[in-house]
Amino acid sequence: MQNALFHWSFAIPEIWVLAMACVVLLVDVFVGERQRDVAYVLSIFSLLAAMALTCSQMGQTGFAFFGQFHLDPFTSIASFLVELLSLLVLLYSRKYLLRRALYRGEVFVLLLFALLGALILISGSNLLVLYLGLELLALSQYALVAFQRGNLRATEAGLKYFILGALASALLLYGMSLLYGLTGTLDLHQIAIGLVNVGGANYLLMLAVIFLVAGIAFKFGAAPFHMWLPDAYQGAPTPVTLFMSSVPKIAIFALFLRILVDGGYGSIEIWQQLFVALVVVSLLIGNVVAIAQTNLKRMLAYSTVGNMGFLALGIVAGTQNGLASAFFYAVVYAFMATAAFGLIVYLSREGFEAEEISDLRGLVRTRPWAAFLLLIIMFSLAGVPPTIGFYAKLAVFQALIEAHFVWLAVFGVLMAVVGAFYYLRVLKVALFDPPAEDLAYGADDPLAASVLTVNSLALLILGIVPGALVAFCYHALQGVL
Amino acid sequence: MIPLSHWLILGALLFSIGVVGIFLNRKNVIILLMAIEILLLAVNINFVAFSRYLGNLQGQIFVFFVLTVAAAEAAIGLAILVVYFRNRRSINVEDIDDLRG
Amino acid sequence: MHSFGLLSAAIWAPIIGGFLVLAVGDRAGGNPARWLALLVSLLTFAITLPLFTGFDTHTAAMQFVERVPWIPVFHITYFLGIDGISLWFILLTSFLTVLVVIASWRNVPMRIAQYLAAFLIMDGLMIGVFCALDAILFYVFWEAMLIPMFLIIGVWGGPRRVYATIKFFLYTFLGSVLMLVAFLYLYFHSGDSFSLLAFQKTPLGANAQIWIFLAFLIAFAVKIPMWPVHTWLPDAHVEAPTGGSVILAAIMLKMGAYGFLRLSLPITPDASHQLAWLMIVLSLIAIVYIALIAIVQQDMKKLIAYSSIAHMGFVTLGLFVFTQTAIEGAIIQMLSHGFVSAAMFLCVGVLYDRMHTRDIQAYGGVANVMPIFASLMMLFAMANVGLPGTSGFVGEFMVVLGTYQVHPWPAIIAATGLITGAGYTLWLFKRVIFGGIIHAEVAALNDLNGREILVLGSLAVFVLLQGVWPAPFLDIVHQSVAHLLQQVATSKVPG
Amino acid sequence: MWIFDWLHGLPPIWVYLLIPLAPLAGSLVAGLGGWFLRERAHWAPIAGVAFALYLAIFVLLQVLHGQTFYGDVYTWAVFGNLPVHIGFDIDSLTAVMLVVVTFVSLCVHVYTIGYMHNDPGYARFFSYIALFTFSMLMLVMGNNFLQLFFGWEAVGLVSYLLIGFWFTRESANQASLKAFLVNRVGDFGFLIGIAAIYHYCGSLDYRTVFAMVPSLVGQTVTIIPGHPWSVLTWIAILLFIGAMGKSAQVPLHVWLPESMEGPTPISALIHAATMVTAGIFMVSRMSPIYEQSATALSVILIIGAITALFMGLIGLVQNDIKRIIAYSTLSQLGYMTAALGASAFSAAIFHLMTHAFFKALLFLAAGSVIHAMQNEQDIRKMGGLRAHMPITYLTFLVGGLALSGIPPFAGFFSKDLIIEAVGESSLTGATFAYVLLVLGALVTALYTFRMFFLVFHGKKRMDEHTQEHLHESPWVITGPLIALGIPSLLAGWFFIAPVGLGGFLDSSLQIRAQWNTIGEIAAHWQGTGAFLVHGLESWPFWLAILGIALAAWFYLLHDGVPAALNRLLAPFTWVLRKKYGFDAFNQLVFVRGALLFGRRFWHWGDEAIIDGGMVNGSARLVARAALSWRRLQTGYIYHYAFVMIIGLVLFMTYFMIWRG
Repeated sequence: MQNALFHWSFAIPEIWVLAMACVVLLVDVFVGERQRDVAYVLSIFSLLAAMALTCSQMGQTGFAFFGQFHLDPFTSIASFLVELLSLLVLLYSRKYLLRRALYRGEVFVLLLFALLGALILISGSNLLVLYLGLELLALSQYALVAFQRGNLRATEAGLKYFILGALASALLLYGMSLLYGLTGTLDLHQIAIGLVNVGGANYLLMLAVIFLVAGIAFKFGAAPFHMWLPDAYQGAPTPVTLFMSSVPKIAIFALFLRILVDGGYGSIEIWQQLFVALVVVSLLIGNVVAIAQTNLKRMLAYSTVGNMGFLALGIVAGTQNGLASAFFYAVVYAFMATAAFGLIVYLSREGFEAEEISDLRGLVRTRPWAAFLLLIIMFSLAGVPPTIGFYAKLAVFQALIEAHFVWLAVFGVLMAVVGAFYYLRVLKVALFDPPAEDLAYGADDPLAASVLTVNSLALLILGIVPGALVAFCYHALQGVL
Repeated sequence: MIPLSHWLILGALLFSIGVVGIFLNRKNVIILLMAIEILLLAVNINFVAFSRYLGNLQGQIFVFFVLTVAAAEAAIGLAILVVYFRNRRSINVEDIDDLRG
Repeated sequence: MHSFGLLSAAIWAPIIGGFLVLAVGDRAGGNPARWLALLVSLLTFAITLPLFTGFDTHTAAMQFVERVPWIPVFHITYFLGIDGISLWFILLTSFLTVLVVIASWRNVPMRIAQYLAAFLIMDGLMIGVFCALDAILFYVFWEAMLIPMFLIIGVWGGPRRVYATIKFFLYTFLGSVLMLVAFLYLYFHSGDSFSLLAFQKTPLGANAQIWIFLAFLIAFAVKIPMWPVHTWLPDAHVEAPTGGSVILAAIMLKMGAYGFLRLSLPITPDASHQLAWLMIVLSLIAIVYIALIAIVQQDMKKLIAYSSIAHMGFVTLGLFVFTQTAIEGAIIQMLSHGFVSAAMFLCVGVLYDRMHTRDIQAYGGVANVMPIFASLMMLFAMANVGLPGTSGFVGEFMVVLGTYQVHPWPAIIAATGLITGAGYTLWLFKRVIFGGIIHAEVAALNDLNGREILVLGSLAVFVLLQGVWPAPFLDIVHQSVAHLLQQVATSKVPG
Repeated sequence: MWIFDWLHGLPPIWVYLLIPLAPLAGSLVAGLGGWFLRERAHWAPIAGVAFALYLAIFVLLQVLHGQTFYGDVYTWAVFGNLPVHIGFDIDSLTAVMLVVVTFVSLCVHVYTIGYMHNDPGYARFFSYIALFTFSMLMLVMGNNFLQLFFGWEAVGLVSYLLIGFWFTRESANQASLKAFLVNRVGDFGFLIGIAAIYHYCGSLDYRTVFAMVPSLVGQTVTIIPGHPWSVLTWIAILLFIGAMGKSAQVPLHVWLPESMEGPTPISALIHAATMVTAGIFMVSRMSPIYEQSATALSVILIIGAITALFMGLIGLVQNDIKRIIAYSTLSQLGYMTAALGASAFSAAIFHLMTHAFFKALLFLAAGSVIHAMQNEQDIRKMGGLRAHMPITYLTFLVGGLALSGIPPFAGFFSKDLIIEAVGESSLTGATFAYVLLVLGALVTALYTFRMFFLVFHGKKRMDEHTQEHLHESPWVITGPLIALGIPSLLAGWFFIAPVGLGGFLDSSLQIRAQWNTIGEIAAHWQGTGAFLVHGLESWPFWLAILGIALAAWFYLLHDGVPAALNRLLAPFTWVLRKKYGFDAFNQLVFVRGALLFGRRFWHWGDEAIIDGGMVNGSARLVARAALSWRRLQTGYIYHYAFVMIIGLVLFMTYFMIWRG
């Protein structure tokens, strides 16, 4: 590899985020309890700037840090999206955090670090770098989940997430070690070359891929490696759930893309079959068990499991289109999840999390606009046109059929129907049931409300004119194979 | 010289012990943290062994990072455990079932 | 390929109008919303009229075509166009929406603006279904339509509305997702195009055709609905508010049959022939079995709902005997059923508004106090029975004639619908309209007001017009049906 | 003639169009303007019908001069490539029907003014009967099967509306529903018949179809595998099923007696004179088809004969004046049908015509009686009305004699001609039919005069109140009686030669030489007088005389005899009172059967199997899966980890096996 240069300019957004995380940490130490807004605004500013920096890199390609760092269209686009999603998280959660005395600098710092982890995952081109990015993301998330220290559920969720997450990291790491052993390198592009000699039928390679896939599946939340996910989602403070359901999905897709496509495409025969199994189980567990839920966050968690099944359908296809569709799905899902959890954040107030499905009773009477947005979000999650959720499903099914997995596509669409049921149930409660007198939603929060409005309407408007977003996401995966 | 496969088997055994430790232990969360350490160490053995046999230092570098991360992980794990204990007054694994279903 | 935009206007005007109505909201007692909705629906109807006047009956080609790229990555285009088969349904849709807006003027208990907006949006979406020539665009409209209907039944429906609307949604959703799979499969065999016209030209192996046909069948059979996937309809109708029932019966049911015409027959002609027996059997079951069920209903709406299923049995029968008379008969039957079922549901709505019950036994002797209503309803009942001189006759007559040409027995069995249809309709009529007044509430009923007369009267005009002189209705469809038959007759199995 | 002069200037098609449209216009005016016109609502319909009669006579005269017409008015629709028109076929058959229909209709219209006076539905009634006239005219004037079917069903509709005219009466509603449904059964066959014609001839136009008939001879159709039938027989029988419904032939006759629930003018117009004869008209019109099928003719002959005798027998045990006449109508329709079977189409039409006059007369006279009796219809509660209602009495007598076939009244000629023709017929079953028809003559006279004597002679059996109010009806009622009495008396005498024996109708009919029964009779024809004399020598006449004599003996001279006979023949009369069990059978099998199957299909098929099993069942299955799978999520970390490891191990196992 000829890039003996550092090319550190390729990593400017990452460096910026790291620097700003430190700055926010420092500033937060020095400003008083009253001026928390400083840290908040600073965080927002750093995210905006990071987005601008990422934008400025669009179109450039190349390697940096001796091939450990990779800049290509995917990197820029995915980085931009995770920065945008992080920004949304911040915008949604200000009031929420304020009301629960969580409006503290550490939260922003942790968030920025998690974002940094995600960015590194997206850009990394070396097993070690990817591992570090993954751990940075994961460790920040463990802390965020358990951040509400006095809350039993939040700490329990943190504990579970931590232990199982560590287990998953270990599985992934074990797979990496085998991959290293097989190819003698940590560099993904050299691994790809090395695998040509190894051949697809190697025992160790199989073992390596199984462990890698298990680790990735855990991070995605695909069944049967999903067990942590409902508990963590439900227990975590809603803004954290909001973060967990959006940013990491794109980052983990990047992890998958780097390890198993950039590096391990030679083993596609192996991981394709593994993903078929993951898809089937995820779709079944996610969509079916969600029906039995009464807690909205938990239901959305199972819905995540189901949606990861749909996402994995694109991966199963394994083609250029398949991977692009999976990425598109991840992006769309991230924005849908942001809107869904954002709505919960918006409706909650101190001492009332608005997280039971029954808490939405008669929403259309008390908060008609929120109910309308909920309608869009739910139909988008269910994959009903003309919302963007439909095109995401369309894309993966299209790729799947192109790859001749018709039976899997049929199974997938049937599961989509099962899934539609629990989204409809939420709508039924919100739109058809009479409101309960004892419900009072949070006082009006113009910031969250406007963000929610933009976020949700985007789901609809992008559904009517999806061409650009589709092209954007497909462009990212151009030439990945 | 000890053949590579022995090292790998050792790593695999250690890894299995770690895994088994996680799901057989029903008493104390601290033991879980230890199991996680064992898992990471098992992986480290793999890396080091490969590194040695491949004549390639990258694996050993990786091990350093893993050790560092493991330390950070342990720190965060213990921190979470402490706040959990404050809330629940117990670190019995069988008591951690408030979230389920 | 001119891009005049008339079809786009017809689709988007009501949708945008619907959002405007939503924005206006219920202020000033809902009156601004009502007038705006009426204006929008009239405007839409006015937009669709030039489609009729400018229609060229001498060609089977698509007219008023619009085609622009929409999602270039997926090769999905915004591709609209109509032929003789779709034209009438577009007009029917825009016309009935006007009527629904007028009919809903005073009898919606709450949130009138949202109610009307839902209908306007649905209006645009339904028109979209009938003129979409891109499979995905078709699917988008097809599915999107469910959302307003889901809300209409769920929010403004009767006591079991939640069960009914979720059942409706899931049933139809289940049906249509498989259609999507078939579309995607076809996409890869038609040279990466979602154009329905390209699908129609794509050669397909015999097995593939069977599978695609079955996928389409599930989608359309649910929508029509055909036995045995019909059970959502009675529930949906019973619980839906009047306007919802009208649109459901008059237009949504037609979409299934339209799907057969536009998709199943031309895309999978060999499978259509091969499985025609199945379709005929299912149609006949609908005609016989469902009619018997209709007889014993105690709920007026349920009875009419079952009667709709039986009438749609004639449509599917007509489609799958592959004679021009039968297919044209099926189309005419659909159109007629659009008028008649709308009118019947509006009639029930008239009674329901006054008495708040649909139980047949709560009525009796309505003719004594509502003579105008009784006369109009008699006309519609007779059209429902298929009396010559009303629209209901033409389609059934043509279907029976066309069916007999190829399969005498099915024609004979279908013709029993003549008897059973008269049985349930007139028995209903006898119990509700005729007889002495038993219930005091009935004695206090007021006859139709001007608004109701306007709505029912305009439907009556069409019912009679189509019965007395169906020629203009048929002239529009001849070329398209002939073209369709030609497509169906040509095998697409390669080699 | 001068009063027609201006019509010669009009294009013929206009004249033909105006015939049905005039009553339609009258109907619309009365129907739509009824709320405003009220007691004046009758003018428009009467004017319309009168105008139609006037035009009908004009058309008849034209036809007599050889000016027929066959052409289209407008294209109703194009089926594929086949245009279907609305058009007219004006020939002698049509012309006769036009005059009969409009004449009877006009009489009934006028009569209605008096009869329905003070009824709240006055305008509605006029609207209906004018609409009926329109429909009937469309039926007889059509030149294609579509229009025939239109008229066919439209008269059925109006019949339904009029039977149920007094819609507050449960029995009327029941009867109207029954009438419509039974007619629909006939129409079902009719529709299939039309479909078969469309299939084999590729057209619905009379002339085209008739021209195709010779090429269909010898073709077969296999409806039931292994039994090829002649196409023409198949078509002919299907069409006849329609005629059986409309013209109330066994077993589709059950609706006609109950149709008497309608107002009397309707019974006269629709259920005696015109609508019920549509079947007879239709078969005559289709003579080119029927003549090609001996099987069909035999079926028609036998069914007609059975109806003629056995329905007459029921008339013997009825006590409702209108029902007796209704059963007599059934019986007379049987005669006409039998005539059709014997290929004596002209005799059938001739009887149709005379029957229209005298049966309308009888009904209207009965209506007059009922009116006078304050709506009492039971003849056991009447008696001795002769003194109070002389005009009604006389006209009723004329009608009764005509019905019984006593020369020189109209019925004699037509009925005798039919019996003779059947006697001449060589078809299978002709002898059997002949015997039934001859016996029928006795029965006819017996029930007619039983009714006549019980109503007009003997003791007054009504209550005081009614007795006080007995009076002759006003002129609007008696006028039509007289107007109908004249043709009942004279029509036979004048028309047997031209109408009955062919001549005039020949151009409309096609009869095959081998069973040209009327031709045989015409060959021996020596004039009306000779026919009269011949009639006096034949069985039917003497049986009719015997019938009248028996009736006089039973009901005038020896009151005790009927009761004694009743006891003696108890099983026989029980069967008659039960009307051979048709109603019970229909009720049990068809009505109960349909309801039973409907409920079973609904509750078991739809609710239990489809909804309960498939739809909600799968939903329940999913829900159950959701609840049980949910329990896997125990909340314990070790279980979670265990599941992950299980997944991992399964992956590994799978690959072990997969690799070998």
